[in-house]
Amino acid sequence: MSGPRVTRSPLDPAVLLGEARRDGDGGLTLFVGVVRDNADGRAVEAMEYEAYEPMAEKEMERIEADLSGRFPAVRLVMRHRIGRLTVGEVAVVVAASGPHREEAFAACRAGIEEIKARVPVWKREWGPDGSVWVDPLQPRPNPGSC
Amino acid sequence: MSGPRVTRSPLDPAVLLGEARRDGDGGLTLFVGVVRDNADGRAVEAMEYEAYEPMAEKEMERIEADLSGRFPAVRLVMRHRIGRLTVGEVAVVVAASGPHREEAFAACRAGIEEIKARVPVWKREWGPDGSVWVDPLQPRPNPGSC
Amino acid sequence: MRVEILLFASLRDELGGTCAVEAPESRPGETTVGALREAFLASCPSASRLGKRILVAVNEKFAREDDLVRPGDTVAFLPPVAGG
Amino acid sequence: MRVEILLFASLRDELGGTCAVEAPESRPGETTVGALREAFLASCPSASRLGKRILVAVNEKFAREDDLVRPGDTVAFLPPVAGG
Repeated sequence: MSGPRVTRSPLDPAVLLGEARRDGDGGLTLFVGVVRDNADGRAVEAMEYEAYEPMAEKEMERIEADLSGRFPAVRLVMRHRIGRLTVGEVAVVVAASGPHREEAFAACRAGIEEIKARVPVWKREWGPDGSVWVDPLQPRPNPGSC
Repeated sequence: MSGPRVTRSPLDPAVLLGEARRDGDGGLTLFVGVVRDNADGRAVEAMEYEAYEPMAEKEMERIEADLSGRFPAVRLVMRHRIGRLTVGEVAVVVAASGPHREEAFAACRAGIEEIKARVPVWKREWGPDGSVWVDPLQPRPNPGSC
Repeated sequence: MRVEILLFASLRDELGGTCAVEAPESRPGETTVGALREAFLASCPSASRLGKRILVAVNEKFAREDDLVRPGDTVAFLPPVAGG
Repeated sequence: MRVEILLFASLRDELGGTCAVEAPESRPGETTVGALREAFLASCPSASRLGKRILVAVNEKFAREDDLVRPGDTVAFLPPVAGG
């Protein structure tokens, strides 16, 4: 697998999906989390992602190991970008490739859920009125990213 | 939306995902069905897809209309390729883009299920021993595509 | 009533791209999908392995057994679909 | 026992990138994650809004309240994660 899982470089979902695929695979699924232009009705101009980098890298690896136990037929490729991202830029990619679509969908969904639950990454939302750290447990019916 | 939904031209999943995305979207999901190198333990060299083209095009449109009723926040872009495809080539793409990942995943999954259930497309599996039409209801624990 | 039917995939391989079927009329100039299917299966025994699994489209939409078919309608007999 | 703690995101904005905490030892040269958290919250009242929601990592793995911390361990206090 090429490169670090947590990176400041732009992510290319198509390339990552290609890395996940093997010739025995028929079902490929992809989740792409991108920066939205609004949150809770507030305009969003950019999101600034910060990570505890060495731990985030290891936690991504641990998630992959856990999920390859749960979905042994699936190959997962996961990346999280950090730094300042503007609207439409890709923050996170989970590519899952397997012989059949059921397990590819399940692994892809589990991948993004685990990333959001476990990987030490935080985001600061930038809008016309300045910036605020996103708290995932605060009642925000409409957060600014996926 | 650019071009017909049922086409002999190669499909580019990344382009279709880009067509689905709007600036208010944070969760993008993609399903890509590709030709596998085996089916039921038989080697597969190519799959030949045939469609009842005008009806398949309309059925894809009807699925999109149905699903935009079920998932009003999601934009779906769906394509099915026909003709002779070799291992690793993309046969079908469902791109779903929405504000949040839950509905994007659900719409993407529903999209491929509806395509497989309703769109008049058939595939003939080519291997070293000749070709056979794939019958989706025959007991085939390991069919040659998604 | 004589109806020209479009065939696809394995049915087309076996029987050609079209096939003319003579079906009894329920009323003058009118038959049903079910009557067409029966007449088709009777005249093309090799299609009987699919039987009720053959999907029927009238004017490029899936049709039910009691849907009517009139002259000028486009009728197609489809093996179980297998896209994706 | 004095432990240097790494801070991230909102905690780092408020308190800087690191913060030294003096925690009682359970045995000589040994304290617990829970004791560190209590000492941290007592010495940095502005962090109390997060309280038990602060995640603690020891040597780059999430730790539980009764996990031990020894000299040389890398300890980090993390606000609730918000990736994706």
